[in-house]
Amino acid sequence: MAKVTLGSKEIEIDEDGFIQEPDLWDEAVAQDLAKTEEVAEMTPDHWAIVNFLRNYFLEFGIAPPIRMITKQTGFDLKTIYKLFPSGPAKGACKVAGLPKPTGCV
Amino acid sequence: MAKVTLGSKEIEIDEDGFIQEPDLWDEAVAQDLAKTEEVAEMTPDHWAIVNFLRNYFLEFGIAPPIRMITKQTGFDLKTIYKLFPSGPAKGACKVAGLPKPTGCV
Amino acid sequence: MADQDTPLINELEKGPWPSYVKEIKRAAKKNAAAKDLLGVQEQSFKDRITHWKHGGIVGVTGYGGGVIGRYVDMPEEFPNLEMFHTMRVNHPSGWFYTTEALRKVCDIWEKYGSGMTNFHGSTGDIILLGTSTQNLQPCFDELAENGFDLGGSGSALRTPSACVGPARCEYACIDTLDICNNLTHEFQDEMHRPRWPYKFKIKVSGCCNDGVAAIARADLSIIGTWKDTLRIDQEEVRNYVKNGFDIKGIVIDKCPTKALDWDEKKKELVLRAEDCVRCMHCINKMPKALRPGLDRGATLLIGAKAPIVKGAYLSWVLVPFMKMEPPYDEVKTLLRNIWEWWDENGRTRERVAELIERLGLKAFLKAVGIKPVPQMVYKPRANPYVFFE
Amino acid sequence: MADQDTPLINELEKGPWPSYVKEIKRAAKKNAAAKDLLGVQEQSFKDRITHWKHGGIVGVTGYGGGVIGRYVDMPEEFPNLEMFHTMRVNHPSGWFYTTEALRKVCDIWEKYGSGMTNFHGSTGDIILLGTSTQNLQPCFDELAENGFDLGGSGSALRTPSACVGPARCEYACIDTLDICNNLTHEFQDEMHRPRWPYKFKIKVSGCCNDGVAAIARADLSIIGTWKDTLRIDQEEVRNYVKNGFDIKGIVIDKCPTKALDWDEKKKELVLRAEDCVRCMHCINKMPKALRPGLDRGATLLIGAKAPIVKGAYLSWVLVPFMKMEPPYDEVKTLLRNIWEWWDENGRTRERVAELIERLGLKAFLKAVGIKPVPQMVYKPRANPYVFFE
Amino acid sequence: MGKTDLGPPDYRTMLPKVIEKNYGKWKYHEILKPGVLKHVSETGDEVFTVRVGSPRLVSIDYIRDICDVADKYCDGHLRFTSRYNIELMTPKKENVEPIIAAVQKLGLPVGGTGNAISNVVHTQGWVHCHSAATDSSGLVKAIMDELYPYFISMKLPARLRVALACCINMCGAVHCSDIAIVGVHTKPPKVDNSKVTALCEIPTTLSSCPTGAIRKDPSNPKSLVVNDEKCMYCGNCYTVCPAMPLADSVGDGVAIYVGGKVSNARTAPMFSRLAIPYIPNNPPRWPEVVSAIKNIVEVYAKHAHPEERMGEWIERVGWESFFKLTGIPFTEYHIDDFTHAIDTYRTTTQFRW
Amino acid sequence: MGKTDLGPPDYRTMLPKVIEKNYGKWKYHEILKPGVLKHVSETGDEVFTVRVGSPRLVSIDYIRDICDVADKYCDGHLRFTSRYNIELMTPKKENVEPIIAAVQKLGLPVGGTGNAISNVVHTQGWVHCHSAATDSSGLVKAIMDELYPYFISMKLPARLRVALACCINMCGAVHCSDIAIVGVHTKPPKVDNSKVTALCEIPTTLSSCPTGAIRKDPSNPKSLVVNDEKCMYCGNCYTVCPAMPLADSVGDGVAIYVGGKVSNARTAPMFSRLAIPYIPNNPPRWPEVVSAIKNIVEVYAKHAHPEERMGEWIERVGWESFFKLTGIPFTEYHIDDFTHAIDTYRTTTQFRW
Ligand code: SRM
Ligand code: SRM
Ligand code: SRM
Ligand code: SRM
Ligand code: SF4
Ligand code: SF4
Ligand code: SF4
Ligand code: SF4
Ligand code: SF4
Ligand code: SF4
Ligand code: SF4
Ligand code: SF4
Repeated sequence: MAKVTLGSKEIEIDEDGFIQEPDLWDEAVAQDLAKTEEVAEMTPDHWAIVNFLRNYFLEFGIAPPIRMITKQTGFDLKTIYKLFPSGPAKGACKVAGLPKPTGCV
Repeated sequence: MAKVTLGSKEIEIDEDGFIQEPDLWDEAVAQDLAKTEEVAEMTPDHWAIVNFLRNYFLEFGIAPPIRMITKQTGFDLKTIYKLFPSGPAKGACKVAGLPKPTGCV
Repeated sequence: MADQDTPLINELEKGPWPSYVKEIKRAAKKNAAAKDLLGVQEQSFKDRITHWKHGGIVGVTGYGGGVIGRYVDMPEEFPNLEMFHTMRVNHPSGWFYTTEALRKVCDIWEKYGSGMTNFHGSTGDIILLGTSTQNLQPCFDELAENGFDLGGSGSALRTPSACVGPARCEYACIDTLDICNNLTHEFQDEMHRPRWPYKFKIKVSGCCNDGVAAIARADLSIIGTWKDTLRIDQEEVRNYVKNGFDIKGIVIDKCPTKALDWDEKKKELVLRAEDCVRCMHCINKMPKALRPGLDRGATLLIGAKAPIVKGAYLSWVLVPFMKMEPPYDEVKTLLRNIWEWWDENGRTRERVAELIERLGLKAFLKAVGIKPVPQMVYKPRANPYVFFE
Repeated sequence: MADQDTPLINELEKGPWPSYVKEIKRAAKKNAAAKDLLGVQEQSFKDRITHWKHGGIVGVTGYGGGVIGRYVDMPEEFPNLEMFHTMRVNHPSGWFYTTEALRKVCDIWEKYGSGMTNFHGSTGDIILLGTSTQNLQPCFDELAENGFDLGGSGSALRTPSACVGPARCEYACIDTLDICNNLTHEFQDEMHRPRWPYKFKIKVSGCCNDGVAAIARADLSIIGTWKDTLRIDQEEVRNYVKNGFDIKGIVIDKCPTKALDWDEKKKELVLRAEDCVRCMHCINKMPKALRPGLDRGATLLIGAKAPIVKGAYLSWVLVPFMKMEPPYDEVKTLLRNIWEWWDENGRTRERVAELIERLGLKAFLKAVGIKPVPQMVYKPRANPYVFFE
Repeated sequence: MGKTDLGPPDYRTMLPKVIEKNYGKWKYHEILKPGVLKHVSETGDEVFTVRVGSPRLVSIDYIRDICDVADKYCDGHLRFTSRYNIELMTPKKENVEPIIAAVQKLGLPVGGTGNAISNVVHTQGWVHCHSAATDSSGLVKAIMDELYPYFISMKLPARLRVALACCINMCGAVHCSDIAIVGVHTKPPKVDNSKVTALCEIPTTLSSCPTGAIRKDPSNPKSLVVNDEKCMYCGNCYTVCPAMPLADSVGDGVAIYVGGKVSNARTAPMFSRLAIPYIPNNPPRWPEVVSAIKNIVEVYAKHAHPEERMGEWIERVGWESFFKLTGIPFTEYHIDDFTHAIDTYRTTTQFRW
Repeated sequence: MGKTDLGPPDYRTMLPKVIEKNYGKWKYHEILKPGVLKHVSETGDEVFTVRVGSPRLVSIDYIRDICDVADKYCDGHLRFTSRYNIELMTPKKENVEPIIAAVQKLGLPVGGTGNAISNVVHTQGWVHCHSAATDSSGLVKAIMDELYPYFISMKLPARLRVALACCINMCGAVHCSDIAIVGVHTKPPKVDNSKVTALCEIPTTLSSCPTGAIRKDPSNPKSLVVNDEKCMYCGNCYTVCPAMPLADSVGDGVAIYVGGKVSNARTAPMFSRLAIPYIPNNPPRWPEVVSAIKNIVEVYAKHAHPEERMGEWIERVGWESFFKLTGIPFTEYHIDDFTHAIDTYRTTTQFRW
């Protein structure tokens, strides 16, 4: 797998661009990841979603179900796709440094 | 339910003669209970069984299965009936101060 | 207990079906406990609730079962029911009696018990209904003097039972009475001294009409069958048809495998023997003309029980065919193997079928040394979840 | 990849059935990825193992699905397969095409993909097999320009499909194509933006012959049926019989409920209409003489799926009869109710049937507002474990 | 200590002579009339059997009465059937009518053979069991008074087996009967925590519950709580723990299941299935239960084909027709929600309207 | 960002004229010969359909070839069936033979109608899927080369549907096919713990296992262990966790299930059931699999009644006869031991020897 520079760090990513070294994730990394997902700028709304995803994952070890994201963040799915055009799984989870979702999200 | 004197204590028993105040059980109580179950004298073999029953109950909260008793005490069922003519459930468990068995033993 | 004290149950003296209330009243004339039984029955009818307390462990010396302990919950009102235990007395196979033997039981029960009985309990025992703890031993001793013994209760082998079989039934493919009697005598220890995770029942039917409902309520069912072809007396078949018997509607169309045809020209019943699954139906409907085959034995099935805890089970085929000849060693060995595995692996109050379901039929078959055959199942697995070795 | 490099798969160019290997070779002439595909296929045949890596999340802007990401595990050997994603393109209902539309798809795929396709995937999509991450968006955009859109993947509504129905089948009791098309358009958001615990499939068959195998693999099956009586043209029945058709063996005897008789005297087919369960069999065998009734609608069934995780499920009856007329509001409301309950209660990767099994059909029916009717079950419960309210 | 492990008396000592002689040699039988069988042996011998209905719960004097009849006409032998009926056997045809007269004098019915309703297999009820949610002998008497005509005749399409259990432990083949009456509780157990420690094994009690409704009280390790939502009143906890009674004078009643069978004739054995989920106890005659059963029997008698058992008839016409024809309402309670529920769901478009 | 949520093209724009005109008005059909249908409308119109076998995995040039034929004879319209066959439709009877000639020239067979083996519903296999335990297109080709005579004729007792899935995810109606071929693993997953943390959600992975075979490694919270005893190689863990591959060049192979159906004609839909638990992969032609299938088809063809599907035949003669007639050994693997296993056990004495 390839190493790329994200948030001024060398980080390994997989073919889909998900980081493989979760411990290296920080806001700067997120900001760089966001660019790969058509997010020009990380607004507070973006952060709200990313932080929710990340905290949920750290607590439960899994990505939250979509319903949970919309309920907890207050953004409906349409808005989430506006914020992350590649969607919550490919877009938001990647930015949040989560493992590549398989089932949910 | 009736109160009777067992091991010089007043202890409540049920109709079947099982003690209702397990905390009051001691060796003297056991010896008196044994008399009600056709056990003339509590020999070491009797005690081996009674102690096994009691310890098992204290540890697991249930009376041990018969197979466990024979395996652990080394007495086969025939011998147990010789020692406790009314059998492990009615006889030995009663002497050991256990709750009246419903399923097992 | 005077008549006017039991207005509700008195209602049940009326009507064409014989009245158990009358029976209690008859017993009540001689016995105080029976008299109180009238009262407690009336009380329950009034309160719409049982007045018996939970359980009781009482018994006779040397046995761990055979007696169901029982105490009333209103001992002040019904002092003669303070203790009201039942004794389960093992019936002779097929429930045949001499009047002499029966009268003996009655006399003993008059002496030691309430005078009320069930002929029989639904497992098949003579149920002597209601006696005191003190009376248990002398009653038992006197029964034993007269050739009767107790049946099973608790986590033990229960009283096996058998249909009337060869004694008075032309369908019997095995000697149900002898099998039942032989096994009962062989396993006295297993019956009288509970030792297993739970109860175990054996029932024996001479054919798959299953007159003791084994397949629905025995952990091991022994059911007579045959390996060759059912016998047809064509002359008698013709007689049936001649007499207006609707052979097509009643027999041909109802054969589960369409193994039969009526050849109108030859006036013959045609049987495709390989398709006959020995369901007995055609024989049942034409007993003068059709009979089971001659190469006889039993199908053994395992696992029936009532719904507690995982829902009821019907028995399923364990051994499609076993010859049944005294001393029945093959079935005895099988039983011992089953018990050994069940006792070793079963949880408290887990019937053998539940254990098999939990650990898998495969493991069970291996443990008791039986090869898998398709007769054991309706169909093979549909799921792809195979554990390969 | 020269011919001598693929001795194993070359074997599959032989034989009467058309060869996919020949097809890959055709594509390989124009496309490097297709060429490498030959190589990786040969490699797998040699190694007896797949050479594709697990999963991949790639897609097009605004969608959460429709593309299956795929990477080869030997990128050095097969550099053109480093990325080899498939695009699922939603087919027009009934899989009808103009050659113009098809050629357009081919041209686009020639430009952006490997030139290999599946016509169709087993859910019903056009599967465009093999392209790179970069090509996804332009390929999609050009498809959209030409009237094609992506189908479903992931935890979303999957591409609904329908049998040929009224377009070319006399049995169709509902307008399968219109229903499929209408629902697909209605639920674009649910298809393209995964949001549920797991996938959800809808399939529509015009009659219970079930030409899209809905009952076996759709979470919601919509299957045409009728409420009145099937129509019989006795004249045509007689023609069949006259021409030697074995009406008894092929039709009468095979009716599942024995609802039919052949009146040899009157030369008439007799139907006990109340016994007909509309299985289609007699109609299938005598299409010129028999036809479905005229009071038509659909039976809705719920729950089919493949074995992961709890074993496969067949659908079961949810609504015995629903009229099916545009705009199909009743079924749309029902779908929304189902999804709402499932989404609220389902665990990750729990199909709707599994959830219903876990929480009970009773709870489900209450949630979606459907009254229990006996048509939903083969039989009532046998166990006594009733939760009373 | 007296004799033990004697086993039951040897049946061979109990057999009438004609039976002993023709043991295993029977050739065929006929039903001469309701309650009277004739079995013919290969030896040419015949035995006539008079089948006599019995209330099962009887006094010893009743047994003596029967013995008198057997002494007079049956050489001092008799038997009971697996459904509690008495069978009086004689090789002498001329004894048949006197036997019938004698038992009828005792108030006992002759019948139960062939396509009849035989005796009701049943249980203890309020006469002896702590677990009973309804009475047994009383309810059976009420039912059999009504079904009596079907006992003494053979006018049903096929035999019809009725069984009754006073709680869902289902002592008897209740779960596989044409008509099964089952005592049911409908309220969760009321835990008497003062008795739990002395009377109950806590782990056994916890694991006894099929739905996992019982938990330890977190605040008191020696006591138990029941989650009423999860309880379906099976009483299994009460069986192992006397401190959890669930009998209730208002909540207890009766459920009716139908369509079971045991024989393998024609069709495989079948479970009885829920027809009526609940009818409150109404002693002494449970009129609602009795009339519900009568209705089911009559609808069956009217619609079934000859030689078709209740369950076979229902399977042929479909359960939807059963509910339609009997007028019994179909409710959410009829839909299974226990372990294998999913197998009862109808995975086909085949059904009747 | 271009257009989204356009939805599929409207089918109405795709229909041939004769179809448009007679939409919903079809009256009856006939099968003129294998692969050729004639549908007659109430308007009197007719449409002829030539059904053409297809390997499904095709190049765009193949599609273009077909389009050429459709342009020439079918006014530029065609369709595909739900089993991947191509249907070329024309109102002109005289076009039928030319169409047949044209597709045969392309090397494509005409058939798959009526009592035939139609195209095999199948999946990706080694051509595209990470999960495959066998190949799909390759194995299907090997099978159809052998079953070809049954595609181009209608000589079977009834239609026979073959389906293949390359793993037990069973993409396709494999679980309800007359003959189903399923790729199976027979070795537990090999956990790559170095990748677990980066690639997998641990809780999802743990709960993915139907048998509870996966535990956290007590010594290392970020890694997983599989209890090999409890694993039945379903691959569900691998689906959610790429670090648990279970493909194995020696252990992977094929199982054969039989007797499923989907239609509600005569009998309710049925699951396919295990006939042969395991045959190792043997590309390129899987001779053992092919001959096993051939054997099953031939035994079925010989013994089934007319219009009897595979599963209907087996249910009629009994599975014991199926194993006897096909000579396939019955093993412990055939006996179900999953959740509803008990419902497959034979609760009757009815069986054949
Ligand atoms: C006496 C008894 C055996 C015993 O050891 O006690 C017995 C005796 C006979 N049975 Fe039975 N059966 C007896 C209990 C049973 C049972 C068990 C039960 O009822 O609990 C069954 C299974 C019932 C069920 O399926 O639920 C049973 C199912 C049959 C059948 C099958 C009926 C069917 O078609 O399903 C037959 C055959 C027939 O009569 O057509 C049968 C036939 C017979 C025959 C005709 C056998 C014979 O040739 O002698 C006997 C006279 C039957 C009659 O009543 O017309 N016997 N028979 C039992 C009488 C019980 C009673 O008092 O009513
Ligand atoms: C007396 C009898 C009913 C009767 O009136 O005929 C009876 C009475 C009791 N049965 Fe039973 N069973 C009786 C035959 C049956 C049968 C029928 C049979 O054996 O053919 C069954 C169904 C078959 C089976 O074994 O599954 C039966 C299934 C039960 C069960 C449920 C067992 C299960 O696995 O589902 C229980 C509950 C238990 O074991 O804790 C039970 C428990 C009881 C207890 C001991 C009550 C209890 O929970 O401790 C009852 C004592 C009543 C009393 O006060 O006298 N009884 N019980 C039957 C025994 C008489 C005899 O020995 O002849
Ligand atoms: C074209 C197609 C619909 C479509 O939208 O694509 C179709 C078309 C017809 N089917 Fe079908 N069925 C089609 C898939 C199916 C399927 C689904 C499947 O195979 O996956 C089934 C369910 C199969 C199963 O049960 O496993 C199916 C079960 C039937 C049946 C019921 C057969 C039975 O007795 O079980 C009939 C009735 C008959 O032919 O007797 C039927 C009848 C027909 C008729 C005769 C309907 C008509 O009047 O036009 C059509 C010609 C049948 C023929 O091939 O002889 N069709 N039909 C499908 C062709 C698939 C193919 O290429 O082979
Ligand atoms: C492409 C296709 C097979 C084909 O070659 O035709 C396919 C391919 C995959 N299916 Fe499927 N499924 C395809 C139709 C089906 C069907 C049939 C259907 O939809 O009618 C089923 C059975 C019905 C069902 O949904 O249950 C099916 C049941 C599964 C399952 C098991 C789901 C279950 O609940 O049991 C999985 C596993 C999963 O979801 O994780 C799965 C997963 C997959 C994945 C995504 C593999 C995975 O684990 O991530 C496969 C991608 C293969 C690849 O590399 O391209 N696929 N899958 C089919 C979709 C094409 C299309 O859109 O037209
Ligand atoms: S089960 Fe068979 S052998 Fe036994 S009595 Fe009934 S019919 Fe006769
Ligand atoms: S015994 Fe049953 S299966 Fe055999 S021929 Fe007679 S009716 Fe048919
Ligand atoms: S499912 Fe019915 S309506 Fe649809 S194509 Fe098949 S036969 Fe015709
Ligand atoms: S459609 Fe089926 S059920 Fe109805 S009459 Fe025809 S064959 Fe019988
Ligand atoms: S059915 Fe229940 S209440 Fe009746 S005797 Fe058996 S255990 Fe007691
Ligand atoms: S009655 Fe049954 S369900 Fe209710 S708590 Fe007791 S064991 Fe559980
Ligand atoms: S069946 Fe399995 S291996 Fe084949 S395509 Fe579907 S998921 Fe992939
Ligand atoms: S392959 Fe299946 S059974 Fe084995 S560990 Fe994975 S999920 Fe569990």
